[in-house]
Amino acid sequence: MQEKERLDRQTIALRVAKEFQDGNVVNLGIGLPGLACNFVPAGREVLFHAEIGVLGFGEMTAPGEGDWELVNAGGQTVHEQPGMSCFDHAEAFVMIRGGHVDVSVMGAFQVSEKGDLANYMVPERQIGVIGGAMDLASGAKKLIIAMNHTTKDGQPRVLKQCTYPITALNCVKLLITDIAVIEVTEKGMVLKEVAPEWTPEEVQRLTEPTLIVDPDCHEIELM
Amino acid sequence: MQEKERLDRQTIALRVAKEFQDGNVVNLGIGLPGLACNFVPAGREVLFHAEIGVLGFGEMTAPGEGDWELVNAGGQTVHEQPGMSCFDHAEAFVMIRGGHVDVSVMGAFQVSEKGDLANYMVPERQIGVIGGAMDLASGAKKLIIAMNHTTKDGQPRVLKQCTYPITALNCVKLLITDIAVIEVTEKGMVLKEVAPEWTPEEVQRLTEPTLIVDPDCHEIELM
Amino acid sequence: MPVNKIVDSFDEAVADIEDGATIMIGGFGIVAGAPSLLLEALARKGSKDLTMVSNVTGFGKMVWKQLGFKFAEDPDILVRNGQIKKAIATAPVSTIYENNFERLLRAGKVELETVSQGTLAERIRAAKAGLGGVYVSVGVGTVVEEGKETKIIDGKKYILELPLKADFALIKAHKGDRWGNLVYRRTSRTFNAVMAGAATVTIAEVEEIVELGELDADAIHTPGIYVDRVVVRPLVIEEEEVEINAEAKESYEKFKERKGN
Amino acid sequence: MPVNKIVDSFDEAVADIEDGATIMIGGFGIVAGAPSLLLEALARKGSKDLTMVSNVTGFGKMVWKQLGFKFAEDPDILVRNGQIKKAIATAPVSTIYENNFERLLRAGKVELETVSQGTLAERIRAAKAGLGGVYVSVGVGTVVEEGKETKIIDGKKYILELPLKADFALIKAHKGDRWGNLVYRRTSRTFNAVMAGAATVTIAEVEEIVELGELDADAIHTPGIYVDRVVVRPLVIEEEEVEINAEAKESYEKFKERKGN
Repeated sequence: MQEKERLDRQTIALRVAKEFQDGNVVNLGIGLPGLACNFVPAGREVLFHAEIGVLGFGEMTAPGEGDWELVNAGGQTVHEQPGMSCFDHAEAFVMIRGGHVDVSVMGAFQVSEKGDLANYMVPERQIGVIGGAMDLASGAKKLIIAMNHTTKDGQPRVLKQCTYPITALNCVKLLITDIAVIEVTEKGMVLKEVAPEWTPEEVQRLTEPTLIVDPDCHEIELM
Repeated sequence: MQEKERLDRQTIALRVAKEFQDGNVVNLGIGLPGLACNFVPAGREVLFHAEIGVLGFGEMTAPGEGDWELVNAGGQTVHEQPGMSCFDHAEAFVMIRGGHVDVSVMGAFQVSEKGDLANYMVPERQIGVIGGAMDLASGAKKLIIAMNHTTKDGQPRVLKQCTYPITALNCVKLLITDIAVIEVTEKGMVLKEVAPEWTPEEVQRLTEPTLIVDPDCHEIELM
Repeated sequence: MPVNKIVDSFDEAVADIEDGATIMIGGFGIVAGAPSLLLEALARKGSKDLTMVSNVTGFGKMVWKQLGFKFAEDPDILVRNGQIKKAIATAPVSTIYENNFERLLRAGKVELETVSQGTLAERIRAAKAGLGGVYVSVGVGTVVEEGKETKIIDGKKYILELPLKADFALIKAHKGDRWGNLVYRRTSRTFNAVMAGAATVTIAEVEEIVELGELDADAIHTPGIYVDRVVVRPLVIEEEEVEINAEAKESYEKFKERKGN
Repeated sequence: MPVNKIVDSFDEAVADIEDGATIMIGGFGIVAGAPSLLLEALARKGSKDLTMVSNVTGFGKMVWKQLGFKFAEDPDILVRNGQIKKAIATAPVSTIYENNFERLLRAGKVELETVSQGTLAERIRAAKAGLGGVYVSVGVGTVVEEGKETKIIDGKKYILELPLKADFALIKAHKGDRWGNLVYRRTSRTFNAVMAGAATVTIAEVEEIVELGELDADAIHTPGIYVDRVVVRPLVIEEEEVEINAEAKESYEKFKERKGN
């Protein structure tokens, strides 16, 4: 049986960006989350934060162009825009740890039913890359995880309990994957949206915890 | 018996300033110490620090003139000079508490033989003005106290033990009064200089702890 | 919708500061750094039983005039107006005369917590930074240590100082924009920049509102993330007659003479 | 004598960094913020058994080229040179390939202490600020908590994090003057400004030395009090051929197409 098409990285980033509300301060993690700065819904003003020490930057520049002293957390050059401010690393984390950042978007290896996050170490590697992930996961008002729903060999990454080392406990609020949008609530994980042509049952089959299907569950809307 | 003449405030400040070495960062307290910024020995470059958030300012302006947003800790306007930097209050005290300030000059009510300092509260008043005194007394590499040697009614203020509430313990390194210069050492208080026409015996008579008279004890030199 | 933190009036800016609120007031005690017009608006509103966190409780007009400054309000306006229940300050009284706060304190009408200045700044920063507390050696062996936990770290004694958070921070800046980015001038930065973001709502009184982008990204002191409202001063604050303190004048003349030699 | 912190060469600037020293290295891992020429000088000097405090242990040339940057050295130069005994870092290895540090770590030739990024910044600041320690809730329930004191404050669990001080801090700034005042550009401020003053000796590599007074007092990021030596870069750092990463190119093209619609 041929599996149905999943969303690509750009499309996941597009869906993530839909979450950003007017005036939100949003920190975008390295990789896929970083792409979301390119897709702010028209008419909304969102302030992007990078822990390297910048708030209010614009879209990414073409690779190899741009000011090499104006980069996001992934080292990609971004455009300057009016209102932007720069600061040092301690200040960047005063903002994060102090709860001043509205939304943090990160990738993950695993997310548990309770919203525990594992994204800093693959156990086989034994060495982790903590970076700013622990600070962002505990500090941001709302943590959105953007990731592939399953591992390369098809195993679920949305689990009852994380088997990988934990980045932070009870922190994930919303999960946006290549096949679904899932909210983490006190009652459990609620399936809100599915990728085009996917059914809630198909998503459930690739998810370890039992999903509560929202009565209003619908196809992922991108605009 | 008519008492001998004592040094006036300006002259004490002049003597204090003689202590400042090339490149020293010096914090000057409110009142008499603040005057010392006017008397840096010719050819020396000294950086004055005020806990209000400025480093490297110049001499005081005439009262009522100057930039009312460029003041020392006593609220007196000072001249801007090249190299000056401004910062916030937390940073000002990172400098102080972190041991980055070379010399702090403060006034005092009492100083003990061991270098304990009492300068934030007269017991009869019951309410103290701590301000930055505790931070400066514990944080500066060298604390110089500039004060009158006795109270208005002639009682000693250099004591075996402070009777006033303590600002900080074992902090005073050098005492410059209107009649003497005294170093606080592990062996005790060493009398280094006396005011013109004063003898070590006369200074001792107005001082509670026994002074060790330095073999080289001489008249206060101002230049 | 473009983000716009600019509010139209000082009264609107302080309209939700209710009785019993904890407020931070920026500045050092020197008039240039005080959010004077926000304080006047809060005095007009008349909220009572406020807990006030500030470097000084206010010196009032007398001292400013003696220092030769143009006059503006400082925290004293709330004290003399009877709006303060408790003050947390480093210099609650004056060393040279009895201020309004001292009168009320002696009459048992206000409470006081005296804090060392660097510790006040660090406690406010701890609240802003989401820290649970910091260990400070300043104040060991003094009244400041009383009733607090201590700990020996690396052979040295420290006091545990807890974060200090407020409902509202009233601060003063030089320029601000619609995102709430702020810059300060010279020694007016002081507690203003520290308090920005340490309260649930931070309200900035500025001398000038500028277009987004006019402030250089590298030179912004307070990024807008910490600021909720920005309100602009009218161009000129009423100036009053200023008398120069006689002693200050004399001391300065003497200094000039000596330098002349 | 005028204060003059400017030293003539990079070799002179690092001449007293002896074997066994603890050094901080500024920047984020992104080449623009790294004190590249100080690192090269320290590699020439060859001091061994260094403990290195930095955000990353270094990515080396490959990654910089892929990101499309002009090349300059990062902490990797000390790692591949065998000068490091221990690293304290937040991102010690790469997520995409095996860097030099990982190879040495797997061979048991270096030690590692991994720290959360915000905590690293706060521990460095604590050393600079003379604090005994800070309580941080980041890392509770994770590997970071292991072996550390914890405390419940106001109902929430915190970890006691201790100050991190070094013998030398090697940092990079945009401009500096003879008092050691520094300014940084854009996202190159990062750990550079945090580390300045957190070591016994702070050495700043700058792109330009300016006259005293050219830097505006309100816009200086690191006041000279924190800086001991300033050394200037030659005007142009050698540029190498840059290959743009194919995936980055493709992703960007796709984004542009989509935006075009």
